[in-house]
Parts: sequence; C-alpha cells; structure tokens
Amino acid sequence: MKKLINSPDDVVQESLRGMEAAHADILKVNYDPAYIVRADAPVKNKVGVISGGGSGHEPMHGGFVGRGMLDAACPGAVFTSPTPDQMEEATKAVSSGQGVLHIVKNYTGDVLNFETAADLCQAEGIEVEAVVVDDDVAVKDSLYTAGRRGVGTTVLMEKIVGAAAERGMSLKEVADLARKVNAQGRSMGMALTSCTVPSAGKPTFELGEGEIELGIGIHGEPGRERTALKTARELVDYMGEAIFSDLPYKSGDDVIVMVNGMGGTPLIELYLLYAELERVAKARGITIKRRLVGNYITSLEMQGFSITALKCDDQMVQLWDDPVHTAGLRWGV
Amino acid sequence: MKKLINSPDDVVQESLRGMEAAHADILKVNYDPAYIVRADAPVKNKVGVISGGGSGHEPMHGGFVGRGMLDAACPGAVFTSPTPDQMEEATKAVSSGQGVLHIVKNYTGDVLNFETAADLCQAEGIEVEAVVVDDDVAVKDSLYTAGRRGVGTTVLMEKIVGAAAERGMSLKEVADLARKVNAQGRSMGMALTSCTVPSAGKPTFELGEGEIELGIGIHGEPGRERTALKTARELVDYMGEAIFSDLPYKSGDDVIVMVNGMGGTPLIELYLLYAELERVAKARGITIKRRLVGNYITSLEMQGFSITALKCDDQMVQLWDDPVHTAGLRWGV
Amino acid sequence: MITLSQILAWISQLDAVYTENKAYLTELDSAIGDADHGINMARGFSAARKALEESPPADIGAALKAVSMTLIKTVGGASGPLYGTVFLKASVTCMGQETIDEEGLERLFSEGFRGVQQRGKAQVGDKTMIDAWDPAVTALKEARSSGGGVAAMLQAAAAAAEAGRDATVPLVARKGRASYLGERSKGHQDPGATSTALLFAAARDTLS
Amino acid sequence: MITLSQILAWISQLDAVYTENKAYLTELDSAIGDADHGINMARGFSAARKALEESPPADIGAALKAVSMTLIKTVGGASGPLYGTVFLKASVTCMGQETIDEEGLERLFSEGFRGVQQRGKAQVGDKTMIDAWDPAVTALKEARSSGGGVAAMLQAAAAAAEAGRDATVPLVARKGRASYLGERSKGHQDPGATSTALLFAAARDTLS
Ligand SMILES: Nc1ncnc2c1ncn2[C@@H]1O[C@H](COP(=O)(O)OP(=O)(O)O)[C@@H](O)[C@H]1O
Ligand SMILES: Nc1ncnc2c1ncn2[C@@H]1O[C@H](COP(=O)(O)OP(=O)(O)O)[C@@H](O)[C@H]1O
Ligand SMILES: [Mg+2]
Ligand SMILES: [Mg+2]
Ligand SMILES: [Mg+2]
Ligand SMILES: [Mg+2]
Repeated sequence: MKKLINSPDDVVQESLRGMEAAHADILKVNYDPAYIVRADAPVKNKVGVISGGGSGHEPMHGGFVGRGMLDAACPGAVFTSPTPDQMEEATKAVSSGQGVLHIVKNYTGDVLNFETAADLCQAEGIEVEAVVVDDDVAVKDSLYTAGRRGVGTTVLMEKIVGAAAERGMSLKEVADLARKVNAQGRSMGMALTSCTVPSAGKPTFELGEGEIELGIGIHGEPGRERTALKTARELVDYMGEAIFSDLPYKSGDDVIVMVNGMGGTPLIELYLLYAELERVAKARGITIKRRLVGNYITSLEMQGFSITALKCDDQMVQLWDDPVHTAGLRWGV
Repeated sequence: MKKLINSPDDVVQESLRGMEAAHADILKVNYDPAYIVRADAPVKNKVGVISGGGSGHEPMHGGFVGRGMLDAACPGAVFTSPTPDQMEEATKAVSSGQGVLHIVKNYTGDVLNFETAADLCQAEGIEVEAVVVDDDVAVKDSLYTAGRRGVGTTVLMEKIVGAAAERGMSLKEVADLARKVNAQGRSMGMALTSCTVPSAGKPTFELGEGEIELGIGIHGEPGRERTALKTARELVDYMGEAIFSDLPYKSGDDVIVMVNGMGGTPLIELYLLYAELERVAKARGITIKRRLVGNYITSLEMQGFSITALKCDDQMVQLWDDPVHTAGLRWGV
Repeated sequence: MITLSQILAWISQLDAVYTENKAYLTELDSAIGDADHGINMARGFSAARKALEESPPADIGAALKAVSMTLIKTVGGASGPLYGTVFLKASVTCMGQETIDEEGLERLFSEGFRGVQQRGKAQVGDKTMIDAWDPAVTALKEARSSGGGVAAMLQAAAAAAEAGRDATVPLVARKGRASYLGERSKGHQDPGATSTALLFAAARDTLS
Repeated sequence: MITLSQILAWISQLDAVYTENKAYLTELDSAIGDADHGINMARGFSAARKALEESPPADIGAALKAVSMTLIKTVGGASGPLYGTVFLKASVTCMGQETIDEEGLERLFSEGFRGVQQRGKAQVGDKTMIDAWDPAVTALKEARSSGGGVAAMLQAAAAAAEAGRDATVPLVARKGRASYLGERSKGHQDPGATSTALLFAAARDTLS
C-alpha cells in the first residue's frame, strides 16, 4: 500500500488538523469526540443541520460545513460510521433551540449510531429529526435488504437543506424538504479500480485490466455486476438509463445533476462524462438547470465516477443558488 | 489502460465540450483552433492574460479562465504544448488594445510555440509580453539544461496577475508582477504512481510497491531520485527543505502556499500533508498567509502531490483576495 | 461460578483474538462489505480492555456496561451499536454481581442476544451475526436444561456458533452492507457471524 | 533529379513510418521524456499528408511549406516547432521549383538543419535530434563533394543519422525535457534523434 500518510491509525485525526489549519475562517475541529463545526456555531435562531459518516469520502462531509450548508459533520474512522457520542456532542454544539436535523446515509451502521445519538439528544431536550438518504439505484430496494444505499444525493441535500435552514425555515420544513430531495434524487456509480482502506493495507477488491464494477458503492461495496470496460458513452447511457427510468424522470422535468469523481479520476474525464450526460438528458427532454462536476463524494483513491440526478422545482433551484461558503463548495459570498 | 473516455484521440475535444456545457456562465470554447475564453471577452480597457499548455493538468489552465484570472487558455494534446495558431487566435480574442500577457511554463515545446505565436501577434499589431515560469527546484538550473520546469507557481501567478489585470494595471506592470511572482515562487512534486497518457495506452513509468519518485514533473518526467516510500512527515520535511532553502525563504517571511494533488490523491491525504507543511513552515518562522489545498495542477490520474511556496508581500495578498470567478477557483463573487 | 476476573480475562482474550484475526475478519468483509470489520472489532476491544484496566469495575454488571459504552464510542459501523447492545443488555442482567451461576450465564447471553436481534431486526438466515447468535444461545440453553454446567454450556454454545458461522457461507445476505450484493453474496462467510463465533470461543476458553 | 511526386511520396512514407513507429518513439520518450513523441510525429505527418492530398501543391517549395505549416499547427510540443522550422527553411530553398538536383538537395537539408539549430539552440552532444541532423547533413555534403549523386548522398545521410542516433545513448541530455533527468538520461536513446534518423531513411527510400 502506498499512501501519503504517517500511520493508518492517525490518518483521520491528522487530516482533521490540516483541514482546521487550512480553513480557520470557516470551521473549527473538536477532536474528542471528533466533529467539524462552523466557526460561528451555534447560529442563533437557526435549525442546525449536521451529517456524518465514515471518513474517506472527502470533501463530504467536513468540506460542506459552513455558511449555507452544514453546521457540523462527524467523521468516523475510514469507511466506518461515526459513533453516537460524536453525533451527540456535534448536535449540542450547533443547537440554538430550533432543533437539529440529522442527515444520515442508509447504511446499517450509520442508521443505528444516529438512532442512538438522537435518543441521547432528545433525552437532553434537543429536538432532533433524522432523514435517511437512500438514492442508489444500483441496489435493489426491497423489504428483504437493508434498502438502497445513500450516496450522491446527500451532497445535493446538504446544499439545499442547508440553505433552507439558513433562510430560517423550521425543523419540520427543513426535514420535509430533505425528504422531498431524497424522494426525487437518484444516483449510480462505477469503478475502474478499487480503493485501499489504510488500515486494511490492500485493495478492497481486485479488478482485471479490462474489468469494471458497475453500481459500486462508496465504500467499495460491489454493485450490479462486474463487466468488461466500456466507453464513456456506453457507461453514461447505461447509468443514465438506470437513473432516469427509476423515478421515473419525464420529458419536461428539470434536474440538478452531479458528475462525481470517486477520488482518483482526473477532471478531464469528468468533464468528458458530463458532456455525455448532457446528451442523454437532452435526448429524454430533461433540462439540466444546475450541475456539479468534480470530486464531491469520494472513495479514497478509487478511479471511477457516479451520476446523481435530482428532479427539482424553482424553490430547490433558488436554494441551490443561495450563498454557500464551505471548503468544498463556495459561491455567492 | 482503463479510462473514462471514448477514444484517445477525442479526449481533449470531448472534455472541452463538457467544460463548456458545465460553465456556460463563465467561459466559451472555440474548437478550431482550440481555446477557452472568458464569456465576456474581450474585456474593455484591460490587459489580456492568457496561458496554455498540454492537456491533462486540469483544472489548469481552462479551469482558471474567468473574471479575475485568465482571459483565455490554450489546451494542447495531452501533455503536449499547444500550437502557435491556438495562441494567436486566443490572443486576438482577448485583446482590447492594452496588450496581452502570455504565461508560459518552461518547457522547450511551450517556449518555442509561444515564441512563434508572439511573433505572429506582434506582426498583427498586438503588443505581447511573455513570462516564463520556472519554479521547480527538483531539477538543476544551469546553462547546460533547459532550465527549471514550470509547475505550481503558475497557478498562483495566474491568480495574482489575473487580479492585477482586472484592476487595470498596464501590460508592463502586469508582466513585472508576473516576473516577481516567478522569482519568489518555488515548487517540488513527488509521485506514488505513474500516469497513463491516453494515446500511449500504458503507464509512462513503473514504480514498485515500495517505491516513489521524488521530484517528479507534471508530465511524469522523472525527478531527483527514485527512492523508498516515506511517511508524509518525511516527505514534507524533505520537500519543504528543498523549497524553503532554495530561494532562500527566511524567518519572518510571509508565504502563500499550495498543497496540490497530482490528480489521483485523495483529499484526506492532502489535508494531512498540509498539516505537515504548517509544521515545517512554523519551525522556520515562516507564516502561511493564504493557501490552496486540492487538485489544481495535475498529471492525469497520477497519485502524488506537490508543494508550492510563494514569498508574498501585502500587495500580492490583496491581489490574492480579489474576487475570482472561474471553474477551478471562486471567491469574492 | 463465573467470577469478575474471568469476565475481565474474557475481554482481554477478545482483544487478543480480534487483534490476531484483524486481517482475517477484514478480508472476509472485503469480499461482501467494506473491509473494516476486523479493524473495527480490534479497535473496540482493545479500547474496552484498556478502559477496564484504567478504571477497574466493581462487579460483572459494571464491567459489561463499561465494555458496552466503550464499544459504542469506539467501534462505529454496524458492529459497534450491535455488539454495544449485546453488552449493554447483558450488563443489566448482572448489575452489582461479583459472580454469576449457570442461570445468570444463560440470562446474560440470551438478553444480549435479544438486544442485538431487536436492534438490527435481522432474522436467522439473513447472513448476519444473528446466524451465529441464535444457535449459540439455543445450544447454551439446551445444555443447561439437560443438566450441563458452565463448561458444557459454553462448549455447546461455541460449537453451535461455529456451525452457524459456517452455515452463512451459502446464504444470500438480506441485512447489512452485504445485502447490496444480492446473489453475489453467496459463497462468502459473514464477517459478523465469524466475530460472534470468536466471541463464544473466547468465552469457552476463559469462563469455563 | 528529385521530382515533386517523389517529395509527396516522401511525406506519405513519413506518415506511414511514424504511424508504424508511434509506440516505439513514445516508448523512448517515456524513458526520458513525457511519452508523446511518437504520438506527436504520427499526428503531424498524417495531417501533413492529408493537407497535401487535399490541396495538391504546385511545386516542391509549396509542398514543403504546407508540411511546415501543418506541423506547426498540429504537432505542438518541442518537435512541432523544430520540425516545422526544418520544413519552413527547406521550403525557402526551392520555392517555385518542380524538381531539384544534387545542389538543391544539399541546400534543402542544410538550410533545414540550420533552422532547427537556431531555433532550439542545441549543440552536438546535447542528446537531441541535432545529434542525428549534424552528421547526416555533413555526410550528405561529403557524399556530394566526392561526386556522389542523389542516391549516394541520401544513403550516406541516412547511415550517418542512424549512427548519430545510436551515439545519443550514452549521452547526458542538456536540452529538452530529458535534460531534467541529468545523469539518469544516460543509457537511453533520444526520441528526436530517432525520428530524425527515420526521416533520413524515408528520404533515402523515396527520393533516390
Ligand atoms: N441488521 C443487522 N443485524 C445483525 N447483524 C448485522 C446487521 N447488519 C450488519 N450486521 C453484521 O455486521 C457485520 C459487519 O460489521 P462491520 O463491518 O463492522 O460494520 P459495517 O458494515 O458498518 O462496515 C456483518 O458481517 C453482519 O454480521
Ligand atoms: N532545444 C532542442 N533542440 C533540438 N531538439 C530538441 C530540443 N529540445 C528537445 N528536442 C528534441 O525533441 C524531442 C522531444 O520531442 P517531443 O517529445 O515531441 O516534444 P516534448 O518534449 O515537448 O514532449 C527530444 O527527443 C529531442 O530530440
Ligand atoms: Mg464500515
Ligand atoms: Mg510533450
Ligand atoms: Mg464493514
Ligand atoms: Mg515528449
């Protein structure tokens, strides 16, 4: 394993130190328990919005802490859900009496740990609503599975819901909006290469020279199928179809999309993929109103990409355009 | 070779299409000859600032086209200097009569092609000044080589000089400032893995499981030495020493720094490296006034990083803080 | 009679066992999960052992409660709350007790099991740690009702947990991260069932 | 006498040769450069051939000028302006001519060589294409002054270019991208000297 680290056990903590030093104008870091919080938290008269999850997906979530997006983020060990004490302390740190929204990705670990945290917070008199993101069309949603995984829609939700909270919407309004975003968002990913969890020391899976994994999860979980390498055009056709036919999105729909790199994909390829996505959307009569192209929800050094589409209305677009000032997204300020 | 492309020959052009579609508010793309230009070019009464170089270093340079930075960028084939016709057309497209600055990285190809372009432009009555960036301390600077390579300082120069042009400084002032930035900027890079040029189809070099290349160039050119894997701390100590002792930077100096990913390095590692750089700077009494941590001048999917330090004065910091609105850097707007 | 010091030895042993099997459990989790189960378990139980050493507990209930709190705070993932719940529910059965007998042992494990079942909502056959827990607790009860002592109970439980672990191999996962794999989860042994089998084996070796 | 159609055949042949040697030249450039020399040359000469086919030139000078412009516009990198200069300076020696004789051939190559030397400022021994150009042009002149015809001149030039190419192997690069390698450039054959040797070999095969 070749990584730019000192020791696998110290990666998360040492990275947090760098993040804090680099973005002192935006955020502060608490180390025990670990959470990243807006420099000006708690913001008076505002619903708090927090999220969290395993590390290794940077900039998500810590890079989305700041004005107009998250109030705090709880980083777990690499690819491992954070623990309830982190979530509880983060919730307290951002609570200004208007309640706190927990944005939780649908993984057994994340859900269980956030459940415990919500119980602890409610016992302390802080109102908490939790919204679970489950947008990954690559896995079957049925009563007989843990349901769909939470992936790219999380980023769009954090932006839109963060703006709503910043505008002064109530906890219930913010939570309802978050549920609407989840209901209207769909994602799918693929990988050319595996990632390597630092403490595991070797790749999570092996792909041959001509092989790819379609429907990969953000922790290197296998997806729909292992198949032969395809062109960018074929991939976006396939993944676009899987996403757009799932909701389904109809001709005339407006969407916000994200073409997301898994961490090891060069930007030149992401733009090329975005051009393909424009083509696919256009062919279906779907209009891309806003977009992100870059590394937003990653899997360490994995090469690959994911597509997220969110069917949007005017309110969502306006909230999207609202000012945001985080390490990972910044406009209007 | 596994890449998210359609065919090696079409990568640059198709990626430009995606870039144009994704950032229509900021830029336009001309395809024949290829250049990326500010949507509002030419800006009246402003010195034009253009740059260019091989593709595969995204977001540089196209991602730095926009208000407060570059007026245009000329993308060559992957890792290959663009051609004089591109530079000439781009120069004409941004010229508003105040002259145009060419920011050229010190590679034989880039220098020769920009020289021809400058001749062509001057023949057409456009005043052109060219500034060559040669900041890479990894290679010896002597009369008997092509001199140092131009790397990370290019990004800082484009920001600072772009702001100066936006403020209305003259061509001579802007060019002098660019030369000062070059004189006070130093960089060094390293690689954990090679990159693969799409049309070459296989990695430019091979590194063993425990091997790294210290002093790598942004085109996968070998550097100072091939050596055993080191910790982040050791790497930043070594590269920090190479950079800070070169100018030399002294205790009490202020700097703007960049910890730059080579394209395949996860952000979690870049932040960790930034924490190490803060430590090294502090130990030398050097104050980091501003910083970038992320992928800014990349080598396709290479894993590795580079450090750039620019000794700065108040004027440079103010120009740094000036508004910028590009695909790759955005603040103050 | 199981003493507090045996319980402490059990936790020490779990630290050793999970540290030793860190790569193995992580390897299993690579195949159908996210390659961290061994890392999670080793981190959690080494913290638990340290916690018990730093503030020695007064009784078995307190010891199990401390283990639970440490697991909840340090493990994360699915296994943190699940094993945390096991030890939390187990601790309630023996608060203030310095020793436990056969009946206490049965209650300890059956309450722990009930807790993890309620928390994770998995059924036998879903290819989770429940596939090791369920037969282990059943075997433990049967051994006691047919007159076995602590050693026999734990012997039976450990053997049943191992059989349950092995039985996960052909199953299609329906809970946890492995469920995303659907049919492709077949042919792989569940990491959580494996760590549960190790937990019972360590109990057999330290509590008998 | 060299005719226009021979010149066109030469360019066609260069397209074929560089396409065939694309991987080889790129491989050489991987070792001490940035892995694009073969790609650059193949792109440039296939465009040059196409340009000549699309607007057939009236004379040799016009043909060489068109090649030069195409190389400058399509190759990029160091080799684009360098080979572009070769053909530009060469074209000046034979503008309006439909054939060239031995003297014209010597002028064509020696002017081309002078151009690339001035442009790139490299000396013999710097491990660049100059190391193939210099002996090739010297040999061409010598062959003529010792009474050789076109065939003998090109035969000698091609052989000398190949020897010059081989002589780059032990050198330390002092110009171009390879110079960044310092001592580590030793033991590698220069890609540009190799493409120059191919250029002379193709001239021998098509212009004789
Ligand atoms: N709902 C559940 N009920 C019981 N056990 C579960 C459940 N979900 C997952 N598990 C167990 O957890 C194990 C994975 O634990 P671990 O790898 O530490 O967490 P994560 O899946 O969050 O990375 C699985 O092998 C499985 O045995
Ligand atoms: N200053 C120079 N003078 C003559 N030839 C040069 C000079 N610099 C580089 N070259 C030649 O150019 C070749 C590299 O060409 P190419 O790979 O196409 O361009 P780049 O180095 O820009 O990628 C080298 O092998 C060398 O022979
Ligand atoms: Mg996990
Ligand atoms: Mg090149
Ligand atoms: Mg796991
Ligand atoms: Mg080259």
